Amino acid sequence: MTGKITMVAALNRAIDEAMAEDEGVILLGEDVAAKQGGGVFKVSAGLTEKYGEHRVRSTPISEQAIVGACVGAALAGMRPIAEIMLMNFLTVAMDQIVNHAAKLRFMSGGQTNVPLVIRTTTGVGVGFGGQHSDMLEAWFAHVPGLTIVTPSNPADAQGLMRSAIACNDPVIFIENILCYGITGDAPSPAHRVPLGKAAIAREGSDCTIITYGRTVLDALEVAGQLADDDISVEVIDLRTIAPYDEETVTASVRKTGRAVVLHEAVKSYGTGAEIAARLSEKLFGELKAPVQRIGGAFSAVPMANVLEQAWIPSKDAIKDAVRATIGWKN
Amino acid sequence: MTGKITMVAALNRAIDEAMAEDEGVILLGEDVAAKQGGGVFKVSAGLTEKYGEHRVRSTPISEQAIVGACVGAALAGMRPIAEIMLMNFLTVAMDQIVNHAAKLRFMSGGQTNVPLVIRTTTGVGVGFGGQHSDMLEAWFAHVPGLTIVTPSNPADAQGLMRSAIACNDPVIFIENILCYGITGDAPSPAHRVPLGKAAIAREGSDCTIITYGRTVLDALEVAGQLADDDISVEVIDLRTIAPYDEETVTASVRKTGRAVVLHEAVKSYGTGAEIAARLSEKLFGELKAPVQRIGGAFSAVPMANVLEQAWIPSKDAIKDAVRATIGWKN
Amino acid sequence: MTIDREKLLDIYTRTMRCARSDEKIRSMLMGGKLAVLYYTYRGQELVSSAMMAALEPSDYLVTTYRGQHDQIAKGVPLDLLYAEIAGKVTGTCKGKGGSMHITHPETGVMVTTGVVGSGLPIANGLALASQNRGDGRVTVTCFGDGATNIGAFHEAMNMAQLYKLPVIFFCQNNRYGEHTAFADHTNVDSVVTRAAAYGMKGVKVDGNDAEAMYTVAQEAVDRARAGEGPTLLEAMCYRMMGHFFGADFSYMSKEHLAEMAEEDPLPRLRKLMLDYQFTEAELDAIVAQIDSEVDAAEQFATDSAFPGPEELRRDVFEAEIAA
Amino acid sequence: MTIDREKLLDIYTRTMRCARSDEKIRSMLMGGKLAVLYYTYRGQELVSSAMMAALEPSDYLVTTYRGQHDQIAKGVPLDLLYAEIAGKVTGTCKGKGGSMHITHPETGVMVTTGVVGSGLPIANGLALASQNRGDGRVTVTCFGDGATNIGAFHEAMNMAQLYKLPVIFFCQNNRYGEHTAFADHTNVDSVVTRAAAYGMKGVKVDGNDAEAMYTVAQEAVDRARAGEGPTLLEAMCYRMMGHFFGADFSYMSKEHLAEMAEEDPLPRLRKLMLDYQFTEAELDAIVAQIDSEVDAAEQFATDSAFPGPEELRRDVFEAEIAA
Ligand SMILES: Cc1ncc(C[n+]2csc(CCOP(=O)(O)OP(=O)(O)O)c2C)c(N)n1
Ligand SMILES: Cc1ncc(C[n+]2csc(CCOP(=O)(O)OP(=O)(O)O)c2C)c(N)n1
Ligand SMILES: [Mg+2]
Ligand SMILES: [Mg+2]
Repeated sequence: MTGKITMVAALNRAIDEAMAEDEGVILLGEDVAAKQGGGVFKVSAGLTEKYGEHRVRSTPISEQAIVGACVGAALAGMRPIAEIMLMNFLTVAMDQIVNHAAKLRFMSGGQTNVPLVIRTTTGVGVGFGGQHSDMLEAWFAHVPGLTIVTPSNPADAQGLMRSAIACNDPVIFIENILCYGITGDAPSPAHRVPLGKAAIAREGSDCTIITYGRTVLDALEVAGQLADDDISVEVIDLRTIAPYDEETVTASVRKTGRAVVLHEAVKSYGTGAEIAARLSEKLFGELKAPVQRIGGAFSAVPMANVLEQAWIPSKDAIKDAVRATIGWKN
Repeated sequence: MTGKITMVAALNRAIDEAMAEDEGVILLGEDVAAKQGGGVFKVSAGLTEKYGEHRVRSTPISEQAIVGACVGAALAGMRPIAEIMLMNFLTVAMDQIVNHAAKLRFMSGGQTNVPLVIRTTTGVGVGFGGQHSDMLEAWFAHVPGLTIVTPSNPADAQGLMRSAIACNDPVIFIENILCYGITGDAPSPAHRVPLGKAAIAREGSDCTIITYGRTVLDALEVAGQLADDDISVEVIDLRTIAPYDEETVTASVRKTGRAVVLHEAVKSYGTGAEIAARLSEKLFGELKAPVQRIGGAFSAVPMANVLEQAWIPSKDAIKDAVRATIGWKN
Repeated sequence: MTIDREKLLDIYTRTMRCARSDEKIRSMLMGGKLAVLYYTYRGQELVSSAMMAALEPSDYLVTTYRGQHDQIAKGVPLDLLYAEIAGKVTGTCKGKGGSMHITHPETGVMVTTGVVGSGLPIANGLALASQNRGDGRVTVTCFGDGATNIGAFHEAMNMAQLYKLPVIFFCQNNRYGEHTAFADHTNVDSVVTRAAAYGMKGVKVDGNDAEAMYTVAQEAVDRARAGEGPTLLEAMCYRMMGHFFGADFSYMSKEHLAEMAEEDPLPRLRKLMLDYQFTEAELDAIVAQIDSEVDAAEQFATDSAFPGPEELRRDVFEAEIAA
Repeated sequence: MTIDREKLLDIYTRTMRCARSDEKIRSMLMGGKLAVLYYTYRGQELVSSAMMAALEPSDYLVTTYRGQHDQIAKGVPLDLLYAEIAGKVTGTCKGKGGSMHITHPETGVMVTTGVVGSGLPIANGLALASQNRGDGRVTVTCFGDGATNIGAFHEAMNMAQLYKLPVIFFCQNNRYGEHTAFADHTNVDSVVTRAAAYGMKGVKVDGNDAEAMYTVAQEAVDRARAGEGPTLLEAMCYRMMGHFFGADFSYMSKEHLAEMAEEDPLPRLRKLMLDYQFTEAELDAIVAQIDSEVDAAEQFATDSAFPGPEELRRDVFEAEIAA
């Protein structure tokens, strides 16, 4: 398989191939089956035709029942994939995710486990407003037992999805709506991206930008622009948001001596706080400048486009943060 | 009003006095009314008798309906108090809290607001196990529009509760089960503790411990013990967990040059990460040692008492962290 | 002639305001004058107008992303509404809410939620406030057929009946929840069968029959106001377009589309008006009047300014956040 | 004699194992040999035993904090159970779960949840796995009357019926949810009325009538196994003590307490056994046998070691977390 592929197609292919290999892989979600059009974002297009309505189940609007059913099927040894249309709707299913999926292996003393993938979409800049745009990964990162991943390109989407489905513990798989259309090289079916491994999206020596998902693209663009001013930026794409690849991150910042942590989620109490806190502790005395954090504004996501754009971390803000670390004087 | 009072009595008094002053103050929750015994922890004992069943309403086991009804009543200008028996049960009401209570003022452009207090209890060390002991304050701190408070003594409990009820925005009021029995001086009915103001629970010059809730007591005990070794520890009781009193915290750490952030919640991605990240950035070059963080173990809370005790941040760990900041050499 | 002639005229006027407004917004979207997410309510104009015609201005309304008709029928000024949809600072919510989150307390529109089912528990709270205060207000909460399968519906219904709250659960059963037909999301043949599970009064009605729709709406309002408790009202109607403006609806069968065309409430209502001896001229005059209002609202929205970035620091808390 | 004599003996044996076990645990708590949170099921021994007697060992069970009788009746070995309750490393869950979270896949006990209502959606998933695999298993999920007002109940019931899942929603209606009497948490007079809201079969039974209870349980199991779909089974019983061991229950009326004493399932079952021509001697022998098992289990739990701190790093993920 060569040529180009979109992220939607890559996700569809990963799920398709996993379903072909293992009867235990099933899909539950609102409108995911053929009769309902194969998912609002078409990620499950064509799968009902191949695997039948028992393995690709459209559900009522009942997120607790969707996630709960997937937890139960996982306990029985299947590998269910739950599609929760938008991340904000996870708020009605938190009990199943946090009190059950994440904890049952531990609370059962390892007798049971929950090989479940919860796919969900979100993203700021789509014009969906306050109740349809939140990035809540920090909540899940705080819950022992959960693994949170998000791809920034089609190849990673395919490789991470295969690894997530193969994982014997629950994985929250976040898909940014604005990345669905991105095209990239189509990997082979054998392609896998291991959970917990970050990628160095661009090498550099002066400052490290640590980010994930859509903002990886912003970071790469900024890095390219700063290169013209002879500022060499290294960009790390975490891919697995939590538990994150601390080894790769720490090594990079030890090398550059400077770090900017970037995410779309609200800055305060976001995942960037944990990363910045660990870097500041581990590299105390080695850092050439304080770790800079960039994230969404401290408000709900507004609907008006001009406000929404003002809410999102801007490329200028990223650029300024990198320059701030480099120009730092105590 | 002088003499001693327990935290339960202080909370009951605060709610009682607020209800006496304002008809709009109402209470909804499971078993809160007289017929059901005035609440499992008796915080609402005696209130039905005084204010009637329309103002003290026992509810079905329906947390979404409880919080939702309080959101609606608040929109209509009342000052409802929702009692959610244990913090883990907030997981079934997250949509109402996060997508609605926290955001409606913003999404309505300030036309409406939600003067709501959500009281909930939790705490590790009670023997309640994996689904009844979580400290989830970091989730709420990440949500713009919410204020999170927790008292460490009866006087603060009374003063914070009055301020929370008077607040025109939603407040999450966390009560630690192990603190309910604590006795302290009974403040006057006029006593108020402003939201957003931390307390210096003990003054010191060598290291600052920043904490809240039950662990304030541990920190004070450790500070007392370290004083014998001529280590002078300042203890800050945040009282308002978020948005926290950054001014007081930063000033204290600027003075001592050393900081330990302590909470019962899981350490990773806890509120301590945000505090440590801000201190490390703001006081870069001024800190004499890296900020130390102490929190719960990275697992669900186990039921076996020996394991639960091993899960909780120990006083020795606190002591070691303080000593580590003082003995720090690069 | 089963309902008062003046009331029917009122319903007609509300209905046409909804209808002409929807056409206007869709034409703006089509013409590129607007680029926002919009959930057209084409086919549901009448059910909502008849319901709102049974309410007082001070009564409360809680609706959904697909609630523009509910808001218009309840009385939200078109200019403020359009400005909000366009994300202008002159909008009801300063552009922060948008079409999915209209709020306008002056006309009783307290919440418009984008989360399926979440309006029902909130409606209980508004009704509870009225019950405690004895202010005589009634709260109506609108939702769709798909929403009846989510937990919040169940919890809210049970609590409302337990407390005998003055609330009306107004289900606009348009036969689809996004791409899923009613028969594919539940095993019962109507929503109203669920009322019995709470000991609640349930009423099902052909929502496109203006007389029947208004009659059951008024009964439910009267019961609530008299302290006799909540009603689950299921108004049968059709979602005559895709889930949101521009969305494909190829998943709808030819039979369904044909049946739907038959059931268009607008021609049916117009015919009823004539039966009630209103003249074509009278009806046209009303529509002409509405159209000028609609045009003025478009102008207002177009001319208005966008909110500035400082709005990100306002309305998060009561006190503005420092820059 | 409406049920098979051997089956009744089976039910009696399960019931007495539940009963004697509960007495033992309570005596250990009373005597200070145990200091843990324990939700006694006194009064509910029979409903559960009759249900489990209708199941195969391989069938799945999902229950609640108050599910020790369900687990015992399903076959969980007493020694492993007691060790778990006592927080010992030899317990079913290495002491990590405790009484509220017993899991024992060998006997089909897949989840014991402490969150009201949360077991129902999970049970659907186990049943869905069986449906897809055609393994013929039936899943039973136990819950209380209070749980029928929470959203998860509603969503799970609707989905189970929509998919015709082989699951039984087994409501042990003990008339109270914590301190709240049934009539104070809903406006319907029985849980079973809710089945119709999903088009589901609903059956209500006097759970303390062993013959009736077993008969309806077996019917529900047969239906599920035959692919005819789920059943909501409401077994009327009493919670004969406080919400948890040691909890005050002064909120229960004298009338209720008297009625409850009348309805104790144990003497009633013993009498039925005699009607079925079992001798006092036979019955006593069974109890004696159970008591020795119970004593051995106590000994095992007492002699077992506590888990070490390394267990905090195990079972969080598949791979142990490094120290
Ligand atoms: C909790 C939740 N889940 C899913 C969605 C996505 N969603 C938006 S509208 C909709 C369909 C709702 O159908 P219905 O209740 O019939 O209302 P209608 O759109 O037909 O007016 C869905 C699934 C949502 N907004 N909230
Ligand atoms: C979601 C949730 N809310 C509240 C509680 C606290 N709680 C534990 S048991 C219980 C009563 C449950 O009553 P019922 O369903 O009748 O079961 P029973 O205890 O009678 O067996 C409550 C409210 C909980 N565990 N979960
Ligand atoms: Mg619909
Ligand atoms: Mg009960």
